[in-house]
Amino acid sequence: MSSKVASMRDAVADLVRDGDTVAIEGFTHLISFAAGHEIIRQGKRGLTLARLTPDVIYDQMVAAGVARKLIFSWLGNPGVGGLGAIRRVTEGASPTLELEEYSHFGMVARYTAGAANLPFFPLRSYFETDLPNANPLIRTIESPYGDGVVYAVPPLKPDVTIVHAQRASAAGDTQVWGLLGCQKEAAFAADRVIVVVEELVADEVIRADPNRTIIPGLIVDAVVVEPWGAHPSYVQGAYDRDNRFYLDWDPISRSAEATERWLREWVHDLDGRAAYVEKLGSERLASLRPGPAPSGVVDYGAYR
Amino acid sequence: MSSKVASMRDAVADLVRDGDTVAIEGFTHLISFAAGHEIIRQGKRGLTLARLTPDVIYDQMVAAGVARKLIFSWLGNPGVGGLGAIRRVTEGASPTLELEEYSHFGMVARYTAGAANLPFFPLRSYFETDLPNANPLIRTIESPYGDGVVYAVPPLKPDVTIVHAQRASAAGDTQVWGLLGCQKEAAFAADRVIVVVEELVADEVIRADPNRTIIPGLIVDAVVVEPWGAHPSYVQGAYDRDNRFYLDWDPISRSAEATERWLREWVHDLDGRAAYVEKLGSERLASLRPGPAPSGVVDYGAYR
Amino acid sequence: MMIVAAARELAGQRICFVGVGLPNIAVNLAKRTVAPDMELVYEAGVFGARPARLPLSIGDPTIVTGATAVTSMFELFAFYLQGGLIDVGFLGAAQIDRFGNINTTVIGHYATPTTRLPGSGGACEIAINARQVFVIMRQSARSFVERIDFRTSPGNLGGAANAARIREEQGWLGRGPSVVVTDLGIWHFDDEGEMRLDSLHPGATVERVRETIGWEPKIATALAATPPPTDEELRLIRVELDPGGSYTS
Amino acid sequence: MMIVAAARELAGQRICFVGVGLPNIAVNLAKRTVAPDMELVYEAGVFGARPARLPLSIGDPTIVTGATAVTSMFELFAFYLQGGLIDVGFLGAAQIDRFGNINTTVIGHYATPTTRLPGSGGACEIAINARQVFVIMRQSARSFVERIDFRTSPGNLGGAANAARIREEQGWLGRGPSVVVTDLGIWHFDDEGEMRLDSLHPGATVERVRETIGWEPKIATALAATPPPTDEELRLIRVELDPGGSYTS
Repeated sequence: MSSKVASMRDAVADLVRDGDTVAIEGFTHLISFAAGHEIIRQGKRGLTLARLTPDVIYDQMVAAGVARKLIFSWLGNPGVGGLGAIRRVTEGASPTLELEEYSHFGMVARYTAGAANLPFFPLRSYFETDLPNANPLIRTIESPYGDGVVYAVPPLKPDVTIVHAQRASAAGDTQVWGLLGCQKEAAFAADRVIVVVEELVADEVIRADPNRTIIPGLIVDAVVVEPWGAHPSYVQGAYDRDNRFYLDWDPISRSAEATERWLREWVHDLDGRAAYVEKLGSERLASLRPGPAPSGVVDYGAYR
Repeated sequence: MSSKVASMRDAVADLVRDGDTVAIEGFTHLISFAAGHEIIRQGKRGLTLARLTPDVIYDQMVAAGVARKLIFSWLGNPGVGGLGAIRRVTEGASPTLELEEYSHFGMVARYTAGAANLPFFPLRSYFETDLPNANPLIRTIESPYGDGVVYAVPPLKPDVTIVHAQRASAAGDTQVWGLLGCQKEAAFAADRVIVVVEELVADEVIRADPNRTIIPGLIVDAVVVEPWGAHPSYVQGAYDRDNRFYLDWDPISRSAEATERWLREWVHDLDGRAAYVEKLGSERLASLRPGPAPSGVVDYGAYR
Repeated sequence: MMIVAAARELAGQRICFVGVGLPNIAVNLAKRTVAPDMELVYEAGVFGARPARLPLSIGDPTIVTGATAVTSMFELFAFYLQGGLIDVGFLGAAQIDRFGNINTTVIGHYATPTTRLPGSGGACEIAINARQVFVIMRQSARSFVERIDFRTSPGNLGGAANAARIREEQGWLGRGPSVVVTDLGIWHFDDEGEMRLDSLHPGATVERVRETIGWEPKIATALAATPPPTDEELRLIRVELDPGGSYTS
Repeated sequence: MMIVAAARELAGQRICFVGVGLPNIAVNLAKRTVAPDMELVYEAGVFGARPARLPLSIGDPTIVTGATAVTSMFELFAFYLQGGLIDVGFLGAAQIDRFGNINTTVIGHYATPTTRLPGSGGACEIAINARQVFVIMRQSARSFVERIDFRTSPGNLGGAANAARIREEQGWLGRGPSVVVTDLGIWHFDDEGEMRLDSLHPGATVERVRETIGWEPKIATALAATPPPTDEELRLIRVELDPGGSYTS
């Protein structure tokens, strides 16, 4: 079993290509800001960015000009308001960012169909709404049992899915606890997978608790070790959401100039996540550490 | 939050009714033999028994005359051979047990559709096989994206699903580790749910590790505490599969008389699981205990 | 007052799908007052949350630690919501019409909007699958409109008879919107499926209600006065639920 | 010999879907000899199993303890198998025809069978979705038949051209059966999609092969002799994998 451990720079350079459909998933939890920043730093172009909730990280990526299109279900700075950079290119008479829009379950269903190699996924959403008018890929399908019609969404198979996680082995076997979002589905649906982790652990740690593994190394192309890589989002058990950052982003993103300055200061002028963490400062980081809440131990039993 | 703890006798008397569709799920792991025996003991009639693998427990239930029909995907004594009682009523010129047959994924997909309130579930199985001829409920469905046809199976919504688990709280919040089979889907699909556990634990034990919960008390009607209730199948970390039992069942089930004698001795003449466990004897039980293999602890973090 | 009124409407409810912001405070207040047995479900994948602080976002880590169950979003939407286990879902709205149809997608034309709003998120799924829907929003002539610009979440469609027939035909589990709580009063839906002002909050007037609505509203003949917040309700909000006053100042 | 030959055919394979019994021993033998990097996937929901003993059934607890990942069966069948991650799937058979189509459902008529067999289990899914399929079974005139009584798992259908067209049209990921290992020899599939005897095990004869088959078999012009089990292969089976001789005696 060969190691898949790589630097963020190499992982993004090798695995994210101009024009790709990229999904950085994680529902409020475990959002790989570190990977998003590296994509900006490397000046990738023409990306289609998929994500249920294009929040601050996609606002930054859109501002930096890496994206040509969003595939999403909820567009905003959660708990705060709008996303200034995205609003600037989606409002008014001639929007320049293409939007392909679903609901949360629609997006989850799209990844699930992609992961399961299904040509569509059925769901009960969208009836009597304008969403199918706005997005012709949302279609009806008749039940073969004569009991009516439901809606369908097509599979979504990202070229690259990037997820942040608490821990993985060098082989890429990845474990997560807390909110699971749809990372598993998005990873299985993808052609290439980058896993970014707080901690690299021995294979034995993974194998001691196989029920916690959500992504097997089998589908992982690179493991990047990047502590604090999800900041300002959070990692269950490791650090809290940095709410101040989300609040601060609101006025920054309302101004194209302020956004540009922020990107220069916090992305382009830094050579990677370690420099970002250092710049944040130990005091701010310390304030985000939670107290302990241990899970307890279960016994799998040794059967010889 | 009121306690749902009940005796097996009361749970089966209250929740399993003649003519019901009953799913005792658990793929090789966590099979509730205790509930099956209580259903036999109470002389339920006309049941449709659903289960991916109608193994020894359904052979016993069919022999006892509780069933009129099986819904399944693989019929056998796993690793050993056939099921004598079921073969006697399904072979020859005039079978008396109705069969409705799928594949494993077809059964899982049926429970999933039932749990998700979908009118069908699409899958790529069954092409160019005789299964759709044998079962007209397996139907084709055309993709609304013009990329061909897949098969569909209808939802399966059992009247009662019964699962065995390592532990639950009195409210019915249930945790499992090791093989998960399709218990979650079968439970969410059901009208009523009985959970049988090795151990009743405090709510705090469940809440210390919420990612391990596979069935919420919300959908549970009764919690039955029945240590060794899955014997001769196994409970990960608690006891091993009693392979001798599976081997012994082969010659018993080949003979209607031997089967009848076995049912009398091990089911009808005992008043419940405690008596069965006592009759098995402490030596046999001790031989099934595994050594320890602890999972390790993860930290959820206290966020105040 | 909006929060207190919304919380009171939750009396006796069992399973509540919680949104962020105002619904979140209302639900947590209800759990501490009129609905102690209510279980909180967060769309992020949490059942039986027991937040130790007011969650900052819909996916705050405090909703996970000490919860009963954490599930994938697939399971949450498929089994809990579409499967019919949710008694009450909360929706906010940028625009609402007299039948409770909701827009959270765009102001203006879809392709060239004046204002791009967040979109559905889980809203259209809540509107279709939750047994009943509570709406919580401030009133204004821009938000209570004769015709919404985009229907993100279906309410009573073109009226109660129409809505009931369609919900029945298409096998929806939800019965649609049952209450709209605003900063001015409490609206329920009448037999024609139209919003009717049933209670006026302290300090609000019928005139103010008419000024902040884009159609001629129905007003209950026996219009009630919403009882003012109790000391205990205020204490819970100010001390326990929103000490910073982020949502309630 | 059947086990040893099957194990050798696994050389270089990555992801193997393991069935119980003979395939299980063959796969475990291959992992210890020709395919050390092979990952074992069990349909019960285990990826990267590292069994400390020979599993007694397909869902033995020893395949869970120390495994890389445990998943629900939904995920295993949907994402791993139907999603196209399985390189090799194993099938057994009660009946097989010259094109590798397989029956594990009934002998006789479906509604009134002479013998009721287990049915598909995951077999039809493996046949359709695994990149290639290995069959392992004993030969007999009752099992190698001109016409199977029920097609549980599709092989090369009516021949290679037919099969390739249908697999292409319907977007199957699998390329169908690639090898049949029996107690007498090793069969691969020729350009017409028909079984061809390529290697004869020690002690077996072409006459015996013809006696145990219901059609006139194709036999390679350069028929090979299967090398006998090495001492190491025999040691692994007898000492480590099946010390009780349950499957190999």
